[in-house]
Amino acid sequence: MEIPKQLIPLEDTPGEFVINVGPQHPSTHGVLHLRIKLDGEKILEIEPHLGYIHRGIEKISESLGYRQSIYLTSRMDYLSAHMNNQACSLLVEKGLQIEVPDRAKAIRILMVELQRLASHQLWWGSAGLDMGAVSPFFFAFREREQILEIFEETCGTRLTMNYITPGGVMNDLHPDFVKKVKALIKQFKVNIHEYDKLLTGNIIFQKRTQNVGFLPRDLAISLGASGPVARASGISCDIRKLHPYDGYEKLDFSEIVMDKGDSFTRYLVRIEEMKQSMHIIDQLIDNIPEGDYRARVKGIIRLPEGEYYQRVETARGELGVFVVSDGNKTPYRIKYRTPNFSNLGALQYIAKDSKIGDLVAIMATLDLIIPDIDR
Amino acid sequence: MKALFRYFSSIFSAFKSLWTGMRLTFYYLSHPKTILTQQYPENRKTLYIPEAFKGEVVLIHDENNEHGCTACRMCEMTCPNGTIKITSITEETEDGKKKKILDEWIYNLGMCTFCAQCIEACPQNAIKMQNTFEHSVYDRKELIKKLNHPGSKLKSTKKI
Amino acid sequence: MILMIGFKDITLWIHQMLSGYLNPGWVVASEALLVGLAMILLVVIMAVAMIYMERKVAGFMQLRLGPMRVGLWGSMQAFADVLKLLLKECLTPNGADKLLFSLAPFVVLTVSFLALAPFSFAPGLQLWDLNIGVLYISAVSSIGVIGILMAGWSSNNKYSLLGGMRSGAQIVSYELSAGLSIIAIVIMCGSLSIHDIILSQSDGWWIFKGHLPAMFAFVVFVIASTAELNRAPFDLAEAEQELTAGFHTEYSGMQFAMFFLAEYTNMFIVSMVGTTVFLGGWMPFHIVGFEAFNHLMDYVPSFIWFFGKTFFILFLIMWFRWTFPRMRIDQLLKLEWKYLLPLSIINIVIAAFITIMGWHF
Amino acid sequence: MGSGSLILLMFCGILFAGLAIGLGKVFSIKTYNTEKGEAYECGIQTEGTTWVQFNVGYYLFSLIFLVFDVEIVFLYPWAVVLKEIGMVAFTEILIFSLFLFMGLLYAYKKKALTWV
Amino acid sequence: MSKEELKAYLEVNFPTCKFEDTIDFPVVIVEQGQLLSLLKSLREAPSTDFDLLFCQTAVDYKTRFEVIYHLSSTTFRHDLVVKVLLDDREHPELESIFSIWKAAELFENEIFDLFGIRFLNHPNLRRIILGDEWQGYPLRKDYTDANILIP
Repeated sequence: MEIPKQLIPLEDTPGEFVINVGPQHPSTHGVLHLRIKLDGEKILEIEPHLGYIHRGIEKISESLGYRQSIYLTSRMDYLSAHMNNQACSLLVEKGLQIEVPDRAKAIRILMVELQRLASHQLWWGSAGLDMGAVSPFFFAFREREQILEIFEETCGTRLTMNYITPGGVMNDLHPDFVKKVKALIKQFKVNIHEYDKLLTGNIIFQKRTQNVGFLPRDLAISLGASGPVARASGISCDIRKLHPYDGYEKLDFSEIVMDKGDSFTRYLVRIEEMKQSMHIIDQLIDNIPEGDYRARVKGIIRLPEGEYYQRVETARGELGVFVVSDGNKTPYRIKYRTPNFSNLGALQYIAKDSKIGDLVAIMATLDLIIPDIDR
Repeated sequence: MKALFRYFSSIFSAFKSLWTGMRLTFYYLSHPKTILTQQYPENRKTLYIPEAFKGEVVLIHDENNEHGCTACRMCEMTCPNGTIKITSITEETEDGKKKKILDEWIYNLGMCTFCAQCIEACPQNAIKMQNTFEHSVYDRKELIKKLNHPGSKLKSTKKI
Repeated sequence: MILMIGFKDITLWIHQMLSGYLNPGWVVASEALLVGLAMILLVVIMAVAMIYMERKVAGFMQLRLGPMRVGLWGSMQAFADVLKLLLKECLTPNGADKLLFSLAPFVVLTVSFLALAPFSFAPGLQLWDLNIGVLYISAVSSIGVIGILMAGWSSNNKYSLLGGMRSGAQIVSYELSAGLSIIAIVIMCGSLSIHDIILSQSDGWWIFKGHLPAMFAFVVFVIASTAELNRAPFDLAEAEQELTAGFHTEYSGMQFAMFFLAEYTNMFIVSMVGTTVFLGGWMPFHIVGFEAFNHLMDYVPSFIWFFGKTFFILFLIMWFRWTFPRMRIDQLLKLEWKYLLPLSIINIVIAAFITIMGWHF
Repeated sequence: MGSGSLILLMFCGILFAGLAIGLGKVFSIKTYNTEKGEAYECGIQTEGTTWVQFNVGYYLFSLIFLVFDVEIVFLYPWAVVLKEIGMVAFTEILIFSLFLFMGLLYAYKKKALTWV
Repeated sequence: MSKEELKAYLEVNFPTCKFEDTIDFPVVIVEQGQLLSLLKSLREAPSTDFDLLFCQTAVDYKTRFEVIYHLSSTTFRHDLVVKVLLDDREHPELESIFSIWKAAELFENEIFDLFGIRFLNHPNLRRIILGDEWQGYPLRKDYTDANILIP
């Protein structure tokens, strides 16, 4: 085993030193370990070290059935648990060629968009928190709590849903669902202005994020960035538009693409995405088709031999599920191409030559979820 | 001159943006009715836990202390974590047939991830998720629960 | 009407009583003991009150209730915290400079105690009417940065080092505009003594009398003193999300509590300076022409006026903290050197001009 | 109370801090663990020395600070006597602060006020 | 380009490659030696312009490894899967594609960590997830928990 190349404190260069940010650090949102070489306040090099919550989801899945593997995916990006489940379910449905009932599709989109809202709300709160504004965190949780309550009523859990299953969804909507979602959207359309008042329009916040952490378009493509991070750099990469699934093609919404590529643009993209999510929910909430909420799928799923790839748009970007099946009831190889893993790659490029304070702002707007990186 | 104007207008707009934020926080400070905090153990009586909330697995017993579990072990096989252990005893029925009867339905709450796949898998609908949530105990062993009540037996479907 | 007696009479009474029993040397000693106890009590009570206020303000601004468990409405929370800190071990990291490490909390706290000397809390309630009172406060309170630098450097922790360095650059810079904003008022009243400054405001507070320069000076003063206190949005020295806890990362137990207490005492001091210089100290609020109203205001005891105004400034500082994001180190210095300092210098010139022309009241 | 109050207050501060820390030392529950002595760096051991030469960016500001702090020290006595002396003092300080202002501008133009 | 056009294009330009088809993407199986030149031309040729490497992974087929590159283009929106077979199980080695797509850095680190495939000319090849003290490569099919790890 050759010793891996690492940053070594340069004894002969005065003023440069290595500092560890994470795994136990308030701004890493989990246990990400960054070794940072500093010159005073300036960052010279960043080296990410992962694996503090590597649970071997891909390896475990090789010994679990398809149904059982899906519940593990809720624990990857726990803020987009619905999307992760949906990706696996779509893949199974593609392999087995199951037609999902319309009602199930509508429920899926509603849930997924609510999840996206909740995820972006939490991101907004923690982005503020990372920059030292504590209050936004609580304002964000006020709205997120309502969404989680809606989830709780229908899905039975608040975070790790396991609600979207192959063939449809696990159980039917709660009778109060429509009413509560409508109230929520109505409320949130008012409350989103508070977001502008507290952070978007705030001069300190703007100065902290504007012209910080530039991710040029070419670099973003080369790094395989996706989601709001890539869209802020001017790349159209919304899977919902490019490879529509579950009836996104019938819905009217626009992909938010901005091209400045700094932290503030990433922030704006997410804020606008929240509005788009609300727009999607508005279209669907009154038109949930009647019918079955689930197609019949066998208890033990065996995918035909072959390779499958399914991608969905989670709150953080493109989640790809790659499955090699040998016809057994367990996947031969399953690979999750998670959005955060690729977005993390951008960190060491864009945070270079900025300050420690900027690093926090950049990490906040990259919106990294560490379990999703480690899997 | 233009630079000077920009200098002062930037100061003005900065103050304005800060003031909007301060006004918002002051609004909430001066309106205590907007407070969302719940005083948890005190409000236990009014606490709303949805019926569907997945708290723990229970074996459904009816008033005659009968349950529906035929010890087919589908749930045990479906469970991703090995939360469920079912032991059965083989008993001879009156007409001489051998029949598996549930002996112990062991449920390890500490290992459960509340994915509810056992509920989905159960062909008899003998188990369900209950919306209880205060599970904390002092010893981890207490989380391993035996779900079939003492003396309970299989629901006789023939009666109906 | 015991409050109308005034503190001068009380101190005189105590002095006479003690002189009756003891010889002069012991009188001085026992008086010193009383005063010292009173000062410690003042600091502790104010810190407890401010911690409680801070938590409630933060809670209510964030749709929360704040502490509710210990005592009625969580009023005993601060005492519970002190008890907790008392039971915590004071750790010293390996390789730290042990002497400086254990000295730093002493320095920080002692400095904030020292700065209390010239304040006048009510008529007659003043430890030492220094003729350069304002200068003394700003001189003494800037020693505090040495304690912070000591703490940051001696911890043998890179976060602490960065925090200490940041704090050094920051406090040193904002010292200037805080000083300049006070000078604007000193120009108008022509004295550095706290007592004189308060007396000069008997016909109206300087923030009203001094026209625009005084108001501007007040704004600059609040900003600069927030920065000097290392509080959000200028809390770079202990920026939680960047440096975990900055210069006091390695401190635990009562040593940490001393930093905490010093921070709150400094907050109190800064608010008192603001009150004394801009808001008239213990002078009641008067409106020229409304004699009945003014008379009514006179009935409110002077120390209530003083502490009321102090808490108003404290609230302002807390309000900032729970609303704004944190600034970055270069922006922080940019704000000082490109905005506050030039504008303060211009402000002084204007203030001087107004004073010479006699345009202020 | 006069200048004795300073000694008193200093004594108060030292006594209070000493008492509090001493009480903490007495009452605290002590355990031994090698990890406790490590400097906190997010749970990772520190690499290299902490006490390195530091980026000059900080010190430049303290040098400029020195200049302006001296100015403020000059301003205090001026401010006290301004009313008595009148216009002469005003013009004098106008020239004085003009020089300083130019110094500030110079520092700004030389990019001494930009963070490196 | 559509699937058929891509296939035709590749047949002309890279006649030694083999072709497959899955439900989702057209698949090209390439020799180890040819990999870099194929990927480079796919990236740089204006008619293909595969500028996005959105997934790179490996599969252990017990006798051989397969490294799989999922490529896409942000201009044409066509996808392609490139596969390369590695027969040497003891010392699997492959040319790194970091010079073409920066995304490969983390992907290849991960593959190295979990499969033990070395990538030549990789800027910083290290065990990114498991750490240096871990023994064995978990995603290989012959990996057993017995030979773990960490004291």
